This record gives sequence, C-alpha cells and structure tokens, in this order.
Amino acid sequence: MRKVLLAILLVASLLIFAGEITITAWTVGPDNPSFYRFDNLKAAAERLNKMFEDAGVDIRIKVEGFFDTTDWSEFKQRVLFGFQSKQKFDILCSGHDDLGAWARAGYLAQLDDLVKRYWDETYYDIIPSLWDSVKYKGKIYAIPQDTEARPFYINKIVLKKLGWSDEEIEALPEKIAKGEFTLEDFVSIAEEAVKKGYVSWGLYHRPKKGIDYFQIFTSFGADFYDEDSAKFVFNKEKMYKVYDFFYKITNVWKITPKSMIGTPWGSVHKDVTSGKVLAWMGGTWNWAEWKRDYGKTEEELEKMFLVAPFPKSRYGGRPNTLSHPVVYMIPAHSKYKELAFLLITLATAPELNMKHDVQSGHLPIRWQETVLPEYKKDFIMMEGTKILPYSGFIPNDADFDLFNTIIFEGIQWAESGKTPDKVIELVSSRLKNQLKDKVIIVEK
Amino acid sequence: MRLSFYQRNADKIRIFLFILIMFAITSPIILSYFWLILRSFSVDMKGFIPTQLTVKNWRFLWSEIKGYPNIWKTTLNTAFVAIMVMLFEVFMTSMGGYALSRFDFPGRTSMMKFILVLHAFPSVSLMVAIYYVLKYLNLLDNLWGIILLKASLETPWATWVMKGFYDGIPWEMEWAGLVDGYSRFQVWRKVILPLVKPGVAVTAVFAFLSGWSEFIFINTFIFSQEFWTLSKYVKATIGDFRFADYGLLSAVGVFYALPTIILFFFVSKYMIKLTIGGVKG
Amino acid sequence: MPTIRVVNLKKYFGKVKAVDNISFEVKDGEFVALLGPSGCGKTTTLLMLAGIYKPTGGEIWFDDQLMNNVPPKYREIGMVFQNYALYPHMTVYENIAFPLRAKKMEENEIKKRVHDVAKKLMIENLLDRKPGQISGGQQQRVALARALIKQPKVLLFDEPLSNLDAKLRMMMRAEIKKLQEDLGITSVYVTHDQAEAMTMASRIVVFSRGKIMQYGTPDEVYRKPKNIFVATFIGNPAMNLIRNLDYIKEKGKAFLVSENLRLELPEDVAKKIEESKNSGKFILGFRPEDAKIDQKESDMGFWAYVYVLEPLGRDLIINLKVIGTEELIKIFAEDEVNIKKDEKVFVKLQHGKIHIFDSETEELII
Amino acid sequence: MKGKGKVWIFLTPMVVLVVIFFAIPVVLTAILSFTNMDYTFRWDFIGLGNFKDIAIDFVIPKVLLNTLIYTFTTLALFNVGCALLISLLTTSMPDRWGSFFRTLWMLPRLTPSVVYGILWLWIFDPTEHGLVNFIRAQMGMPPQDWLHQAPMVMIIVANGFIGASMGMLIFTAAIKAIPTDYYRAALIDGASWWMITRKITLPLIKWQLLFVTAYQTLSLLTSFEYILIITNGGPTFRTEVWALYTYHMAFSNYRFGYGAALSVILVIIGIVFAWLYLKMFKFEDLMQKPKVEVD
Repeated sequence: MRKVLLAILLVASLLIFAGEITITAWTVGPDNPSFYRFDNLKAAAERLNKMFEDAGVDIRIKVEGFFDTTDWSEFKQRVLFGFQSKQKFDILCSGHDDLGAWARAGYLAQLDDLVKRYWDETYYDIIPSLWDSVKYKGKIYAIPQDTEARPFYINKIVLKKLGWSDEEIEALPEKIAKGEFTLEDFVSIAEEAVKKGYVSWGLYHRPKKGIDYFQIFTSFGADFYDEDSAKFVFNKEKMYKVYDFFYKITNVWKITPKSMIGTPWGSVHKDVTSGKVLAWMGGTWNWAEWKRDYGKTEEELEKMFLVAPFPKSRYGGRPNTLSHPVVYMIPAHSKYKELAFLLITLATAPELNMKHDVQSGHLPIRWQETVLPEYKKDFIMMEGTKILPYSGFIPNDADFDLFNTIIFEGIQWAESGKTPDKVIELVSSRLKNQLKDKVIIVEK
Repeated sequence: MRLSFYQRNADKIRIFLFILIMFAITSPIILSYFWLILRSFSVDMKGFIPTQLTVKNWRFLWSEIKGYPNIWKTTLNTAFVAIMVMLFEVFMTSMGGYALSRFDFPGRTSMMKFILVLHAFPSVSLMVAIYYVLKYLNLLDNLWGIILLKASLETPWATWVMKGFYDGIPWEMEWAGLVDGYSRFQVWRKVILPLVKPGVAVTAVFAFLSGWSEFIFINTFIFSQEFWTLSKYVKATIGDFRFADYGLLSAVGVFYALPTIILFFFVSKYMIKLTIGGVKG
Repeated sequence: MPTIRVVNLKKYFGKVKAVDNISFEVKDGEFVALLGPSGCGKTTTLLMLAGIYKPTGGEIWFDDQLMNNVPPKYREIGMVFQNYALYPHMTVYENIAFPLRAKKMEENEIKKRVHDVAKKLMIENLLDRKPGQISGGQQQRVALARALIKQPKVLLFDEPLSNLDAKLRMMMRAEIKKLQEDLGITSVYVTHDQAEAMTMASRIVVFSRGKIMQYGTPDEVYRKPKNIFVATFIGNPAMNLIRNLDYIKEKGKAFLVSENLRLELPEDVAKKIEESKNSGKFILGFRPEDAKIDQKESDMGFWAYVYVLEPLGRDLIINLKVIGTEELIKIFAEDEVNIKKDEKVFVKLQHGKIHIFDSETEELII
Repeated sequence: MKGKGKVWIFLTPMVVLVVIFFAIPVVLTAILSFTNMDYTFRWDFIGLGNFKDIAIDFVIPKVLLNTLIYTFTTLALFNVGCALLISLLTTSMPDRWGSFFRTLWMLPRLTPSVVYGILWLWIFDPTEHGLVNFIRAQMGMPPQDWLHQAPMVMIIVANGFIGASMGMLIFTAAIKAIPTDYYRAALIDGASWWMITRKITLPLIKWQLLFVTAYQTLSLLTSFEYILIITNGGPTFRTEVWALYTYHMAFSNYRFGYGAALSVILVIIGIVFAWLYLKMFKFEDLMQKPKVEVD
C-alpha cells in the first residue's frame, strides 16, 4: 500500500526533480536525549532512498539541519528570524503551542490535505486527542512527534512510614484518578510527613516558568481559555483559590520551600531522588534523567515512586495531567512541502517513534506503539500512558507565552508571600495592560 | 632612637597584610575556578571533593557527541570569528583613533561625543534592526555578518582607547617625520603606528576576546550547525539547565576559556599601559 | 647633626651590581658630592641613605645608629629631587606643609613654619599657586623649602639643578652652598656635573660602575686623580692623555716613547716608575692649562699640528693632533698667541704637572 | 580643502562600518518604537502607543528602581570601589604578587559569559553543594537560599567581579604612571601609606576615576547578560533591570515595538548621564587641538 502511494508521488515528482534533494530540518530538544527528533528524519530519508533505489528512481534525499539543545526561547527567536528571512528549511520541530502564533503570522503550511492523503496509511493510528493540540482555528498545522504526561510522583517509602499499608498505597493512583483523594487530602499528609521529620518538604514543583502549573488551575476548575472567542480568561474567583494554594504551600503549610522557584534543577532532582520530598510535580521524562544523571536504578525508582494524575481540589475541578506534544511543522515558504511531509510521515513509523520515546522518556503518539515489546518493558511509559486520558493541553494561541509569563509572575509573588488578594489585583491589571482585549477578566 | 618591631617592619607588615586582603577578596575567583577545573575531571562533586575522577567529561575532544558538531571545526570557526573581528577592529581603530587624536576637522568634537552616545545603546535591543540590516546585505547565516557586526559595535569604544594611546605620543615624533619629508599617511604608517604597539595589543586582545565569546548574535543570526562557534557549543551543553551534564559543561567551559587566558598572559604587560582619551593630571 | 658612615655597601638588582661594595664617611655638617656619569650608582646610594632602597649588603650608620632597616620616616632627612617631585594638585603652601601634616602637627604651627621657610627662600608670594604655574627656579626653591621645613638632620640632593638653565644653575649653586653652610646640616649631593661638585662640595666621591674611584677634596681629585677615570671625568676640558707609551732608559736618562714620540722624564718621576709595579705600558696625562705652545723644541714635550681653535672670549682652547700618535689634545693658550690652523707647534709640558698612569690598571703612578 | 580630505583616509573604514551596523540600526530602532511590531514583523505605526503603555505599566517603577540600585551599587562597590582597592593594594606590593592578583581578577572577563554564569549559580547554590553554603556548613551554619534572601546581592556581586577588571586596568596603569619621585618624596617626608594614597595617589588619578565612573554607568545601564543567566530577572522582578525588561519584552514576548520603545527610553536615560558626566569632567579639555597643520 505504502509503496504504491509513493510510486505515484514519485512519478509525478520525477518530472520536476532529478538528482539529490536536500531537505533541511530544524529540530530542538532542548534535552539531549531527544535527538531522535532529528535522527528519525534521517532514518526516514534512508528508507525513502532505499525505496527509490528499489524502484529504480534516480532521486536521493539528503537531510541536513540541526538538533538544538540550547533552550526554547533562543531556538524560537532564531526560528522567527528564519521564517521572516525565508531561510532554507523545510521541516521544523517545536512545541505544539507555538503553532498558534506562527500559523497566524502565515509562516506555516496548512497540512489538512496532506494528512487526509496519508490518513489511511498512517494518521488513522494517531491517538485522537493529540489532534486537538495541532490545530489552529480548526485547521491542522503540524504532526505530533511525541507526547508526555506530567505524573504526580509520590514517595511510597514515606507513605509507608506514615503507616499506609501496601494495599492502600497501590490503590492511591486510582483514588486520585477518580477524584476520591483530593489535593487537600494530600496537603494534610504532606504536613504530617514534614512534621514527623520523614521528609524535609512535602511538595516540589518545577523551579522555573513552565506549563506544569496549569495542572493546578484545572484541579481548581479555573478555565483559562475560551475557545470560541479565542481569548484568555482570568476568573478572579477561581484564580483566587489557585493563588491562595501557592501562597499557602510556602507560607502557611510550609510544605514547599519559599525558594522553590530559582533552585537549580540539579538540586531539585537530587532532593527528589534522595527521598527528601514527599511528592514531585514532574514529567515522564524525569524517569530517564534520574537513571542517567542521578544514579538511580529502575528497581529503586519503581520501589520509591507511585505515579498518578494531579489530584483535583475538594472545591471543584478535575484530576488531570498536562501534555505538551512536540510537533513537526512545515514552513509556508518551503520549496519541498510534499517531500517534507512524506519524510515526516515515514518518521512517524511506530518503531522509529518508539526509539525516541525509549531514549528520551516520552510517550507514544500511536496505538501501534503500545503493542511493541519496548513499550511493555518500560514501567514509566506504561504508567504514563495510563494517565494520558486525563490529559489537557495548553491553548495554541499566539499570545499564550505572554499570558503564561504574567500568570507565572503571580505564582512567584504568591509564593514569596504576597497575599492572594494582592496577587489577583496585580496579575489582572498586568494582563489588561499587556494583552489588552485578548483577555477576559471575570470579576468576583 | 629606638624603634619598635612594628616601626622597623611597618613596610613588610603592610605588604603582608595587603596580600592577605587580596587573597580574601580574590578567593571567590580562586575557589570557583579551582572547582570548575576539578569538576571537569570528576563524575560528581560533594562541595570540593570529587566523588570519582574521570576523563570522560573530555570525551568531546576525541569523539562526536550526538547533536553537536565536531569540536575542532567549531573551534576553528570561533578562532576565525575572533581573529577577523580582531583584524577589522585593529584596522579601523588604529586609523580612526589617529584621526581623532591628530587631525583637526569639522565635526571632530561631535563625532567623539556621538561615539560616547553610541555606547549608551544596549546592543541587544538593536537586534531586530540589525536583523533587517543583515538581511538586506544578505549576511544572515554567515559568519562574515557576525564579524562585521561585532567589529562595528566594538569599534566606537576601542577608538577611544586607541585615541588615548595616540595622545601619549609626543608631537615631536610627528614633526620629525613631516620635516623628513613624509606625508601624514606615511608618518602614521612608519613612525606613529610602531609607537602605539601597546595600544594595538590592548585593542587586539579585547577585540579577540569579544569575538571569541560572542554568543547572542551567533545564536540568533546563524542557522546552520556548520557555522557554530564554541559559545553556542557551551550553551548547547547547558540547555536550559534542566538537562545540563555538569561534567561535560565544565570540561567544555575550561576548553573554551583556556585560549583567551593563555593569550592574556602574553599581552598582560601591555595592559598596564591602558589609558583612556589623553589623560591629563 | 650626624656623621654618616657607609661601610661595604652593596645593592644588587638581580644580576646588576648597581652599588658594589663602597665605603665612605660624611662628617657632621659636611657637604659631600657623589659625582659620576649616569648609571654609576650614585643615585642608588642616595636612595639607600634615604631608606627608599634597602641595601643588599653592608651598613649605613648615622653616628652610632645602624640605619639599614630604619624606614625613611624615622631618619630625619630632607630630600630634593631632580624633578622636584612637587605634587601638581597641591598649592605651594600645601606642598611645603606636607611633611608637617604627616607629623600631624598643629595647623598654627604649620602656618608659622611654612611662612618662615618661605621667607628664607623668598617664595612667600607664591604660596597660593600651583607648581605648574611657577618657573623652574621657583619650583626648585619650593622643593628646597619642603626639604627644610621639618628641620632635618641630613639633607639629600638628587641632581637638583640639572633641569635649570645654565644661568639659574650658577645662581642656585651658590645659594644652596650658602644655605648649607648657614644651617650646618650634613648634606649629600648627587650630581653628574663636575663643576657643581667642585664648587659646592667640601669632599667629592667619584663613582664609576657602582664603585668608588676616589674620595677626596675637590683639590685632591683635581690635582691628584687616582686613576684615568677620575682624571678624565673631572676638569673641563678633561685631562689630555697620550696612550700606549713605553718606558726606556738611555744613557742614564729616562724616556716615555712611542713610535714617533719621545718624552724625557725628570729623575724623580723615573724613579717612581721604576719603583712601581707596572705592566710596562704607560699613559701620560696632563691638564690643558699645564702645557704651553712653543715654536721650537725644548726639553720636555712633543710636536703637534694645530687642528681646531676654540675661542672662549677670555681664553682660547687649541685643539692639537699629536704627531706620531694622532691623538687629540686640548690646551689653553696663554696669551693671544698667533697661531694658524695646520701649523706645526711644540707642546711643552711643565715639570711636576704631569701624571703617569699604568696602561693596564689605569691607576696613577705619579 | 584638498588637505581636509586626508583625514577621511583614516576615518572612512570606521565610519562606514559603524554607520551600517550601528548607526542605522539605532535609527531603525527609534522608528520601530512607534510601531507595534510583533512576531509577524509588520510595521504598523501606532504613534506614541508604546510610550503610553509604558507610562501605565506598573512593573516599570519597580524596574526603574532596580536599575538604579543595581547600577549604582555595582558601580560604587565593584566597578569603581573594588577596582580602586585592587589597584591600590596591588601597586603597593611586590609586582610579582601584584600581577598575580590582577591576572586572577582578569579571569572573569576572560571567561565566556555562559561559563561564568554557571560558576555563580554554583557559588550561590541554595543547597550545601554551593560554595557559600559549603563554607557555611563547615562552620556549622545552615544553608541559605541566596536567590530569595538576596537576589540583588547575587547579581551585583557576579557583575561586579567582571566589572572590576576594567577599572582595575585603568587605575593600575594610571597609578604606575605617577612619577616614583612623588612617592619617594612622600616617604621621606614621613607620610603613611594611607596619607600617600589619600593626598597623592587619589587626586592624581581623579580623571581616570571620573572616566571609569561615567563609562561604567553606561555599561551597567545597558548590561543584562549575566542577570539573564543567573536570575533571569527573578524572583518576581526583584532583579529585573531596564535592559533585561527590554530584552524580555522583545524576545520572550516578541513585542518588538514595545521593546524598542523601552530601549529608546533607556538610551535617553543614558544620554542624560553621559551629558552630566561630560559637564563634570570638562570634555573639551580632552579635545585639545592637534599641533600639526600639515596634511
């Protein structure tokens, strides 16, 4: 089936091209282990070349470009200038949330037709919820490359010390997923564990700006985006609870260090893996990191952590996790859009994608991957996939990053001791100032 | 006349004290570089104690690392940028500094003031505008663009430095050359330029340094990995700190900093001649 | 006022022996000049006396006090520098008051002392100016005032007059000498100008390459130079030398000879030569004023061509080329002699006014 | 007029490049400040819109205050203060030691910024793995969280250790250029080290002190690279300085127009300081007329 499709495409393209065609791909980690984002494209090119050879077609594809490991913002800056100056690149890899801005600016090629063309071949198999993450105003602008879940890691050893039985512990993820065990329940356990000196801290979250925090919003039922009007929402009443939570974990309950934001990553992971912390709002990719850089074995980790969605609050909201698929995009100015898409399609083969997942600790994007033996061997991948049904995404809005920046400023204020009332006022006025009519402020 | 021990040795005691104070205020530098070097040879550190020694962190020298270009090619690029920035800057400032120091021409004073004003511009805030200039000149994704840009941004300040050195050369030298029948250009070339060698050396070192460590423009305006320089390489090993391999990072960092430090040792004797803008007591 | 004694003093800068084992003494209230060409170690010696440099070896005594390790501030010295070292950012008043401020003296007392010393040096009207606004001679006086204000027991001068023009220099020379005599302060004066040393000092230490060549009164170093260096360094024009002479005896008479030159020696001189240890080669020296020009040959002298004439107004210096050795010599003409260029004349030496040095050691024999 | 042309032989290379890569971008940035350009790169002119936004941006007062604290504290403590201290001390000890210390103080400037940033992150690491806390632990004190206790101190110190080197070089050169006889005279006159420093050295390097102060004020106003690496302006704007805010607005939020407007204001602040300093140290004195009229 595949070969037939290709042959058709080739015959058509033969008239236009001959010899070697270079496809340039700009890919990004920024984590080192994600290099398959680039290498899979190369592998796809090899496969394609093999087919060309077998079919006696005199075309070869060469993949050039880079795999960037600096950081998101620097990568995105460069991409932006690359778009504007129409640098030669045909495939672009980035977080799904960028496509809103870039599609709006007209930098990206729309992919609906191409997806349709290869639907039966490959794309029928993509985990359906992922399609939501690659659309802007209802149109597809990207192909998912991987996804991830942000599990709530809880230290089982500490739970045991607190007197939990093995059965109780085993049942906990389920209870969280059903909403029977709430965030407030967690807080009281954390306070107890800290008080008894079993751990230094109850809860760690990421020490930088990021999207993890939106899980807590969902836990409190604070919606932050209105799809219909494509505007951000800042519900003062709901957000009060969110900021109140951040305020209390560091200032009242003292289950999170006031210095959480700004602690070096290395120290965070050292504390989490050495059992100094009861729970960690992390990601599935941490597992691989802990094994590689923090001297933990698979057994030790499995013994230490249970994996659950982030609990809901007692006062509304739902248990959830946040996925942030990385996607392949095709610039509107690319000369070889179809060829590039073909490469992406080939790189989406289950076995290639699985290599990436195993190497970098991400989760599969296709059902077919879940039957592969590598998948079944991988504890965190299976556990992570279990919580995928609870996943949400951040909106593909052009101004999301600005919105996120301001929201995060509020979190820092709250944790550093500004009362939630004040924080709400500061954040809402700043949102108005910066986002103007792109934001709806819902007064109490 | 009987002198106490302190009176007799006040000098020695004072010097000893000064050395002690210097050690104290320099200690963060000494300790942190000591740590950096140690870190590059160890698996992990507990404070100052390496848990286990290794050369694995230096593997980038003999083997390729996934996602990174070849270190030697990258080093070559870095050296190319640094040397070219140095040459351009020395060329421009040794002439420009001479003109400002020795010629009387309309607009001289305003030009010198303008140079100071340029310094008030944060070069990074010019990035978008610079982007348009580079795009217009077709110098995006091109090391020459970076070189010209970097040299131009540094030139105003370096011209001031060079002017200072020129101001220190006695006018008699100039007069003698002119009396001997040379033109102004020849006098500059044959008489004055050799005399401001220290100035050229100082300018050259700072230019080389700025070229060698340039990061932001390369990161923004260079798209192809084949044009990477070491700053980019180091930044890539850091990532956004989340995935940093500190051992590798320290090793690359030491590797990156070493040439500039060696270069500095060669020219440090000229550094004490650094004076700015014709200093008068 | 102390007596300064320098014993086996040494100062090495790495391998360079700036001062190499010297000893001399400056008596209470005496004015001694350290004389020598630049780089001979005289300034280094002075700076060791001041305490700026520490000796590598040897001793410096002020009376019975060993000064080697005494910091300058306790030495009770005043010093005048070649460039005066007046602080350009301070007024003349502040400059002069500086040493007293270092002693934390009371402001009234400072004022009184500054005015006293300024009056003595006739610079009272300059007190409000800055050093850059006054002339070289005035700066010199200010520097002197600063050195004197703390009533030092020793005065050190480091070529203080070398930056002045010739006329001013002559004037200051006399003034400094008078001042020193009046105050009776033990003084050491470094100079490369032999005229200064001769006119001002009661004794002169002649330096060359870190060593003392001779230590004596001006008359001694002029009349009885111990070696070629002193002989040629002191006196203007310098002592004439005829080198490379052999000593022979013919028919009971003694001669110094070279290829075309033959000079008969008086008996006492010949005797001294024979008694001395010598290398067999000799240098003859005589001062320009100790020779006469004659038209005909007489007993002690030689023939020479007139080379150049240098009229000085009062005097006339005749430059001559000695026949046979081609050496140039200078002679003061006695009267208005009628001499022309290229003329052949006889140079007649005076008995008792010739010096003979050994060629190898360059030491004086007689 | 034939003669006047000669100077352009010397000036042309410099002027051409500086105009292309510096002056033109400056003008473009000024124009940009009147647009609301974002990641779409459209030149939509909005008049004074950006400046109006700045006027009501409530982060601005905080940022302005930070900028002033950061600039003048770093300047006083390190770029001038510490630089002066190092120069004075190292010129008052045997030169072997002096150059040893001065070379060490050059190290931060010779170190690529990213590597240098890492070093300070390690020094101020809040766990006992960091240098300061490691030392505190040796003395039995609990680790301190410097980023939250004193973020401003962190960036001032980190920048100061780099900033001190320029002043150090210039002051040292100036001190070494003072005739030794001044010092000898003062020593003989019985002045102490402190009196010599206060009465002789400092007045004689006054010009250099002013120059470094002026120049470094401008440098510090516009510098943010190390802050970006070490605290990234946080926590909650506590170390966000004007230049960094400009950068964040332009390159994190892609509001290029707004960023340009911010940098235009920064330049105006810079020019005001530059003008003040120029008045203070009689700029015209530096502009002595050349003493050759030949071309």
